[in-house]
Amino acid sequence: MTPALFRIALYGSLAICLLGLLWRVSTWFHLRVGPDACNVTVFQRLITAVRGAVSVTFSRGLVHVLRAFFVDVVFQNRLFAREKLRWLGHQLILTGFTGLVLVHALASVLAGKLSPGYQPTLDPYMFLRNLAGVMVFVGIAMVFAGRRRQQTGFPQSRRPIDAIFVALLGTILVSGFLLEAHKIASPRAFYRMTDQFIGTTDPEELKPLRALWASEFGVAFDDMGDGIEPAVIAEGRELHGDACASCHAKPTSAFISYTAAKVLAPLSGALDEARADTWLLYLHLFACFIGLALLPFSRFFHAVADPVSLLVNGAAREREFSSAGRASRRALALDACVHCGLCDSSCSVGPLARHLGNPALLPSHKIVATGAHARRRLLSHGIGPDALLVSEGAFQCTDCGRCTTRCPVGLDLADLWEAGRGDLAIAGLPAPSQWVQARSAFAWAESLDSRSTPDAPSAPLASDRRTFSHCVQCQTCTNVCPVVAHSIDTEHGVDLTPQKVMNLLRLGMLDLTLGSRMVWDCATCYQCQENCPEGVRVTDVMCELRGLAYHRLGSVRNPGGPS
Amino acid sequence: MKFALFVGCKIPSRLPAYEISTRAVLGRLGVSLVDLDFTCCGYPARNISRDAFVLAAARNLALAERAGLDVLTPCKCCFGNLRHAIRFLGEDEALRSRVEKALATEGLAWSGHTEVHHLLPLLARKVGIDKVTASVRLPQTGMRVAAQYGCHALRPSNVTRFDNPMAPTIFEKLIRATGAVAINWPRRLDCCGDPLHEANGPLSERITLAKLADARQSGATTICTACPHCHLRMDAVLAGSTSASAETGTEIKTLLYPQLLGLAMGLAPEALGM
Amino acid sequence: MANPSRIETQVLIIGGGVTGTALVRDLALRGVDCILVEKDDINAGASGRNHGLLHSGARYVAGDQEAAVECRVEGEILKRLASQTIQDTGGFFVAVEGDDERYIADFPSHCKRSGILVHRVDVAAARELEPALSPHTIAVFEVPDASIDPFRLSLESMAQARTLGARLMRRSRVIGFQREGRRIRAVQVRSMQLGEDVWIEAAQVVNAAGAWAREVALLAGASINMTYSKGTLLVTHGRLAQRVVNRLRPPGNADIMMPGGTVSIVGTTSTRVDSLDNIYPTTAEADLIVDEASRMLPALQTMRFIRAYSGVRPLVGSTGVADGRTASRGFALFDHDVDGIDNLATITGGKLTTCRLMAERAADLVCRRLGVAAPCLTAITQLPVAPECKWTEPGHAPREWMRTGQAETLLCECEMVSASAVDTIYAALVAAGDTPTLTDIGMRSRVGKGACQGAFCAVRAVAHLYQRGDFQAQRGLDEIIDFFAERWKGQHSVLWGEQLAQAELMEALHCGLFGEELRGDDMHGLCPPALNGKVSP
Amino acid sequence: MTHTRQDTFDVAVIGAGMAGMAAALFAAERGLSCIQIGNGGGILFASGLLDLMSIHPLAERRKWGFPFDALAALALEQPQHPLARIDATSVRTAFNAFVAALGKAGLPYAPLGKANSDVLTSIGTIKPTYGVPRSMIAGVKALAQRPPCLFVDFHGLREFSARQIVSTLGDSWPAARFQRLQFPGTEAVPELYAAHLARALENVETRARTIDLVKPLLGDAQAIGFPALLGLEHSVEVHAAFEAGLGLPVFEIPTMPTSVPGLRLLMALEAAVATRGVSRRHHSTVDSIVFDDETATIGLIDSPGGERVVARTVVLATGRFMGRGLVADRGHVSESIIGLPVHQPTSRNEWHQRDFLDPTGHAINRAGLLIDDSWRPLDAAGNPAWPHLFAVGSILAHQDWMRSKCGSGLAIATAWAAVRQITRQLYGDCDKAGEP
Repeated sequence: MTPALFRIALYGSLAICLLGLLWRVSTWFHLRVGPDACNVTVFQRLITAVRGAVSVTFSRGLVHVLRAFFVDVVFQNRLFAREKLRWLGHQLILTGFTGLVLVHALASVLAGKLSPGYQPTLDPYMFLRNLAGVMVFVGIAMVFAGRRRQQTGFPQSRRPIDAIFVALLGTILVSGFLLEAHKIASPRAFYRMTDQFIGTTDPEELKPLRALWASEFGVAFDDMGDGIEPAVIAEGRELHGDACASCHAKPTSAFISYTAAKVLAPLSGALDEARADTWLLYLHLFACFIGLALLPFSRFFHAVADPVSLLVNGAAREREFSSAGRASRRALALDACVHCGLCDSSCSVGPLARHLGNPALLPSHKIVATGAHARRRLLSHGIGPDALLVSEGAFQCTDCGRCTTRCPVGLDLADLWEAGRGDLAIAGLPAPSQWVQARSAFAWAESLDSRSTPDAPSAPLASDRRTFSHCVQCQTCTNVCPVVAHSIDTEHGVDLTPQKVMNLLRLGMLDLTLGSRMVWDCATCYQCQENCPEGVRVTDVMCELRGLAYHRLGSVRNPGGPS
Repeated sequence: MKFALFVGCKIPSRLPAYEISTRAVLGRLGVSLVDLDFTCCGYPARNISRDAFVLAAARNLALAERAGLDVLTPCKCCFGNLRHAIRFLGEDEALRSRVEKALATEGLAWSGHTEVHHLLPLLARKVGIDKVTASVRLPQTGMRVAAQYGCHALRPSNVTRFDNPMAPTIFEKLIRATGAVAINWPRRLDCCGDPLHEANGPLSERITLAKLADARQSGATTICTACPHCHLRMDAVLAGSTSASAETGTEIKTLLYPQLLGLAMGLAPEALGM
Repeated sequence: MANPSRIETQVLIIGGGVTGTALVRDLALRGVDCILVEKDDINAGASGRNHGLLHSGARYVAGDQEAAVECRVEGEILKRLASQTIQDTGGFFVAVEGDDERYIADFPSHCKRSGILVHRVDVAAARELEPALSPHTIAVFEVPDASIDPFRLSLESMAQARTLGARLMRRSRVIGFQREGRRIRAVQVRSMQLGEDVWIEAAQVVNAAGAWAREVALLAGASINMTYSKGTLLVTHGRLAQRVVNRLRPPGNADIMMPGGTVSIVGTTSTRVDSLDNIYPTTAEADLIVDEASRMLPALQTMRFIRAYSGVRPLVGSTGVADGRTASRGFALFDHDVDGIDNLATITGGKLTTCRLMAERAADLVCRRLGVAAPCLTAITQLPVAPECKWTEPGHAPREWMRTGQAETLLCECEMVSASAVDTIYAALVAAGDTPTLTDIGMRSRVGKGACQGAFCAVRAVAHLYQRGDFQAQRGLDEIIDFFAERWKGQHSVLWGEQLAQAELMEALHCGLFGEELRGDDMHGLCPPALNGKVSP
Repeated sequence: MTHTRQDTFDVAVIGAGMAGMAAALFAAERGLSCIQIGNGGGILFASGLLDLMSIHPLAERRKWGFPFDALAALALEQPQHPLARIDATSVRTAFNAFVAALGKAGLPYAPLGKANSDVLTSIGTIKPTYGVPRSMIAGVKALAQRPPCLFVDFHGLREFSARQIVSTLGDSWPAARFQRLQFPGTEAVPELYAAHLARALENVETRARTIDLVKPLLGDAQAIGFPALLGLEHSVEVHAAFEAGLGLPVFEIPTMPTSVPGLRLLMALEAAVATRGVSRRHHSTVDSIVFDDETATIGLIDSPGGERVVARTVVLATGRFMGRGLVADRGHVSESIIGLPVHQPTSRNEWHQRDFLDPTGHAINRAGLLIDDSWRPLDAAGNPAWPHLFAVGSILAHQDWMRSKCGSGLAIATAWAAVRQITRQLYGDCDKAGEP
C-alpha cells in the first residue's frame, strides 16, 4: 500500500468520524424530546452544559465525576451488578479493543516511543495482540450469548448500519489474524526479510536459517524435505541470532495466528502466489477505516455517549436538572442506549406486550421510537399503524421504573417515557381517555354504525342482555357515583350518568355510549356496582366499554390502523 | 407465615417507602416475604383488552403457584385487580382456556389456588389485631387519624372480601392498635380521585379536595393510607393546593399504615423510609 | 243540554285511527274541509295495538294474493313518502323443524307471483345475522318487510291535515245522528272531557271507527256485517333481533316478532270476541305467545317482558267464520245508500300497511259525492315531518338528547325522554285546543313505555308539569292514577320473573309510600280519616 | 392454598333487607355469633319511615290512628297474618330496640308513642306511619297544624316539586308557599341527585351558603320543608345546622327511591351490624344449603374461589320478588334458595287484579312461606322444613305490607320473634345475653 493512499484513507475516515462525532454530539443539544424541551433554545442548552461542566470541575462534584468515571465507566459497576456474563464480555471487549489500539493500531506512535526496541513481531507485543484479539472475540460472543438468554418474544430493535458495523468488526479481527498467520507461514515474506537483512534469497545459502524457521517459526517452505538435522538447526540458530532475533521472537506466542499459520501451511504457497498479504492488509485496513468512519453513525457510538452519560449522571447525582439540562440529557440518552435489552427482560408490561403482539410496549423499542419521533421520522407520513402501536406502548407503560433501575448505563428512562408521551400527545396521539374525549359521545356515534353491538369475547357482560335485565331504574348507581357528584357541568364533567349508560346499552344503543365521558371518567371505584340492589355489574361493564371504545373508536379515528 | 410479595409498579418507582416500611413491620411480626419475578398486575390493560389484563394477572398468580406461595400485596389496585382476574377466570370458561394456552407458552400454569391478600386484612386477620397491638412500644396517642380505605380493596366486596363495604372497621381497628385515634369522617369510603387523574384532571382534583376538606373538617391531622395510588394522589393535591389547607387552617398530612405501625413499634423513621 | 253549539264542515270523519287520519289528510290535500272526531285519542284502537309491521306482502302470498300485492305496492309507497315513520329492517321468514315442508317449498314461487322480492338465506348464515334464531331452524327466506311507527304515521298525517285546515276533536264521542230524510243533517258529538255536546253539520260523513264502525253505523241507522278478532302482543325488555322474523307457515298464533326500535314485539293471537268492552291481554294469551314464538326464537322463554297489549281487528263480511284469522284481512268500503243514507260511508277492516289506499278509496267516494274533482295526492306527496310527532320513535329521544349536548333533564330514564320532548308535545296539544293529560303524553312519546312502566317517570313528568304551572291542585295525582290504570291493563298478564319485581317496586312506591290506593273523596282526596279508637272485639 | 372458612356461626341470616338487618342486629345484641349474607337492596328503597300497621282491612281502606289497635283487630280477623302471631309487648320491644340501634348509629328517630303519624310525601299525599325520623318530625306537627310554611326545592331535582306539594295541598293548607332554589355550585348541571346534594351539605361551607339562600325567603313561615337531602352520614349535624341557621323548625319530606333516607337507613344498619361484630357477605349468591342434624352449610358463589359458611341456624330473610327470595316463572312462585313450598294462588291469572289500585290488593302479595309458631317455614307436608331454619319478613304468606303499611313492622317484629326463638333453641330458656 502506498503511504499516500494509506494517509488519504486514514485521514479521510478520521475526518468522517470526527465530523460524525461532532454531528452526533450536536444532536444532544438540538434534538427535542418532551414538551418542555420545546421551550429552551439550543444556545441555552449549550450554555447549561458548559456551565454545568465548569461548575462540576471546580467543585466537590469533581469527586463524584471521578468516582463515576472509575466505578461506572471503567469498571461498569451497574452492569456488573446485573449481568455478570455481559459485564465480562464488555470488559473483555473494552480491554481487548484498547489493547489492540495501543499495542497494534497505534503501536508506531505509542509503543514505539515508549519502548525503543518495539517490534510488532517481538514479545510481549505479539502475544498481547493475539490476546487482545481473542478478548474482543470472546467478549463479543459473550455479549451475544447474554442477549440470547433474555428473550422477550420480539426481535431486538436493530438497524442495518449496526449489522454492518458488527460485520466490519469481525472482518477486522479475522483479517488481522489471517494476515499475521499468513505472514508467519509465508516463504515469500521470509525471503523478503532475508533479502533485506541478510542480502540473499538463495535457498541453499539460507538453508540453516530456513531449517530453523521452518521447524520453530512455522514458515511453510514447500521445498524442505523431512528430517532436518539438528546440527543444521543449530547453525541456523546462530545465524538467526545475528540477523533476526532483534526483531523476531518465536511466533508461538502469537498463539492464535501461529495455530492458524499451521492450518494455512499447505496453502501458503498458493496464498503467496495470490499476494494474500497485500489484500488481507488492504481488507484489514479498509475495514478499520470504514469502521472508524461509521462509528459515530452506528449504535457503537454508545462507546462515546455512555461514558458521557454516566459522567453527567455522576456529576448530577440528585438528578436535579433544569429543563435545558433535561432536554440535553434525554437527547444524550437516545445515543447512550446500547440496546442491550436488559430493560425489556425486566419490563413490567412485557407479558402484555407479548399478548397484545405489540413490541412497542418494550423499553428498547420505545427508545427507538422516541428517537425516531424526535428525528421526525415516526409521523413523517401521518399517523400510521406503526405510530399507533407506539402510542399504545407509550400509554400502557405503568411507570414502574424497573427499566430505569435495570439500565446498565443508568439512563433515566422513566423521564424519557414521560417526555415521549407528552410529545405523542402534542402530535395527536394522546392517551386513549384524551383522544376519546376530544369528541363528544354524539360525534363519535355519528361515525359508528348505530346498530353495532358489543362482541361477546371482549365484552361478555355488555353483550349479554341478562346483565341489564334486572335493572329496576332506581338510580342508585348514579346516586352513589362520585364522578357524577363532582361534575359541575356537562362540558367538563360527565355527560351520562352510570344509569344512562346502562340504559343505552339495554336499548341497543352502544354507539352512543362508547365515546361518552362517563365511560372514560369512571373512577372505577365500584360504588355503583357494590350498591346496585339488583346486582348489575355496572363498573365491570364500564371497563368493557373502554376496551370496546379503544378499538372501535380507534378504527374510526385511524382507518386502517391496528385497532 | 410466608408470602410472595407483590409490590406492583407504583411502589418501587414512586413510593419505595411503602415497600421499606411494609418489610420492616412484617419482619417484626414474623411474616417472611419472598420476591418473585412478578410483572404488572394487568390493571392498565383493563382499558384496552380484557384478555390481556386477565393474562397479565394470571401470569403472576402462576408464578406464585409455582413457588407454592400465596400473594401479599400492599397495593390496593393490584390486590383488586388480581382478585378480579381470579373471578373472571372462574366465571368465563372460554377466557380461562385462552389464558391457560397463553401461559403454557411460557411453561406456566395456574390451577386456581393462589390466594391474594392485602396487607391490612393480613395484619388484622392472619397476624391478628392482638399480635399487632402487642408489638406496639410507642403508642401514637394523640394522633388523630382518618383511615383512607381505598376503593379497589373495598369494592366490589364479593370480589375483594376485604371487609364490610358499607361499614368497614378493619382499618380503624388497626389504627387504634397503634394507640392513635381513628376518627369518623363521612367520605372515608370515597374514591381518592386518582383513577381519573389522566382522563379529567379538574374533576379528579375536586374529588380529592372534597375528601381532604372532609377529613380536616372531621378533625383529622393525618390521613392514613394503605395504597400507593391513594397516597400519592393525596400527597400531590396536598402539595399543590395551599388554598385547601388555608380554608380550615389545619394542617393535614398523609402517612402509610406500615409507617404508622412502624413508628408505634419503635422503629426508626429511616427504617420506614421516612 | 240547551242549545249545543253547531259547527259546519264538508266532511266529518269518525275515528282517529290510521285510516281516519289518512283519510283526513287525503281530503285535506284535496282541499276539502274536514273534522275528525275521535272518542279517545289518535290510534287508541287497533291502529295503536298492532305489531307496527309494514308488510312486504309475503305473509299473504299463499292465501290471499290480492292482499299480498296490495301490501307490496302500498309498502313501497309508504317507504318512499313516509320514510321517517319506517325502519327498513328487512324481514326473515323462518321455518323450524316440524313446519309444513310443502308450504316452505312453495313460498318463493308464491312470492314471485306477487312480485315480492324474496331470496333464500342459508340457515347458518341467517343465524349468524340473527343469533336469536332457533337452532332448529330449517329454512330462511329474506323479504323486504319493515317496521312502521303507526303512531307517528297517524300523528303526522293529522298534523299535516291540520295545517291544511282540518280540525281534530279528541275525546269526543258520537252519540247521535240527526237525519233528514236520506241525509244525515248533523252529528251529535259529546266531549268526554268537558261533557258538552256539539252538533256537527257535514255534507258527508265517513265512519272510520275501526272495530267500533258497526256501533257508529247502527247509531246512524245503518248496519254492517262485522265480527271482532282480538289480538294480543307482548313487548320484550330490549331488542331481540335486527329484522322482522315471521314464521314460515300459514298465518297462525304468535308467528311474528317485530324489532320495534329498542324493544321487540311478539304476537299475535287471534280470538273471536263479541264485545269491545274489557279488552285486555290475558295470561293464557301471554303464555300462548311465549310458547309458540319461542319455537322460532328460544330466547323468548327467558326474556323479560315488560308489557302486553290487545287490539280488536274489525273483520267485515265474514260472520260465518269462527276463527278471525282466516277471515279476510282486506278492507271494506260501504256506501250506505243501500241503508237509505246518502251521505254516509264506512271504511273499515284492512291493514296498517294499506291504510293509505283505504283512505284513498274512501276519499274518492266522498269527493265524487261532493263533486270535488281534485285527485288523490297521497301517493305522490311526502308526509311532512312534524316536530312534535317524532317522539314516538324508540331511540329517537336519547339520540336527540345527546345530539343537543345532554343539556336538559330527562324525565324518563328507561327510554330517555327529555323534558323538552314533553314540553313540545304538551305545547302542540295545547295549540290544538286540547288539555293534555299524562296519558296523552305517554301516547305521543316513550314516557311510561320502558322497563319501569311509568313508576318513576310518571312522578317526574307530573312534577315537571306542576313546576311549569300546567298542572294545578290534585290533577297530578289523578293523572298518575289514570296513567297507571292504563299501563296496568297491559302489564298484569306478563308479570313474572324480573318484571314482577319491577311491578312490586312500583306498588311499593305508589301504594306503600304514596298511598295512591287510598285516594278517596274527602277534602284532600287522600284517604279517610283515621280511626283513633279501640276496636271492639 | 384455598382457605375455606370453617367457623361455625350461631346464626346465618340470608338477606339484608329490613328483616335481615333486624335479625342480624337482634341476634348480635343477644350475643349470638352471626353472619349475614346479601346486599342491602331492599333498604335502599325505603323511605326512612318505619310503618307498623295502619290500614286494615284492606277492602275497607280503614285507616287506624293507633297501630297497636290495628294489630289487635288484625289478630282477631286475620290470625294467619304474621303480625297476628306476635304480642304487642314484643312488637314494642322490638321497635324500641331497633330504633335505639339506629339512633346509636347516627340516625335518630322521634320517640315512639302509641299513635301513627301523618307524613306528607313528595307528591303531596299523606302517609300514615309509626316511626318517624327526627329530621321529619317537625313536618308531622306542621301538617297537623298547618301554619304558614315554606316548601323549598332545588332546580334539577327531578322527582321533587315544592310547587306540586303546595298546589296539591291547595286550600287545605292555604299558608303553604313554595320556592325553587339553585343549589350552590350546580348552575350548569341539568340534573341533580339527592344523595349528591345531601353529601354536599355535609360540607360546612356549602351548608352555610344554602342556608343563606333560604334565609331571605322565610317571610312569615313558621316551618320549612325540604326534600329529604339534609345530609347523609352526618344528617343530625346538617339538620341541626339548618334549624339553627334558619331559626325555625326544619323538616324533610320523604322522596321516591333511591331516597336519601333510604341510604341513611342502609348505612346506619350496616354500621350497626358491623359494630356488633356481624360478619357480612355482600352480593353473594347462595348456591346451596346442606342441612345436617346440627348445622347448615351454605355455599356462596360470586366471589373468587367461592366460600362455605357453616351455621347452627339459618334465618331466611330474602324478601319477595324485589329481594328475589321469591321468584316467579309463568306458572308458579317458588322460594329461590331452598325450594320451600310457597303458598300461592292456583294460577297466574289470579295473581293480579285487573285494576292496579284495586282496594283489596293483589293476591300474589299474600303468597309466601307458611310457618309454624316458631317461625319455621313448613315443607309440603306441613312440618317444619328443618328444625333450625327460620323465615322472617316479607317472604311470609298472608300479608300485604304495601297496602297495610306494615313493611317495617313486619320485618322488625318477625325478626325479633324469630331471633328470640333461635336463642331459646340454642341456649335454653335463659338466652345468651341473660334475658329471659
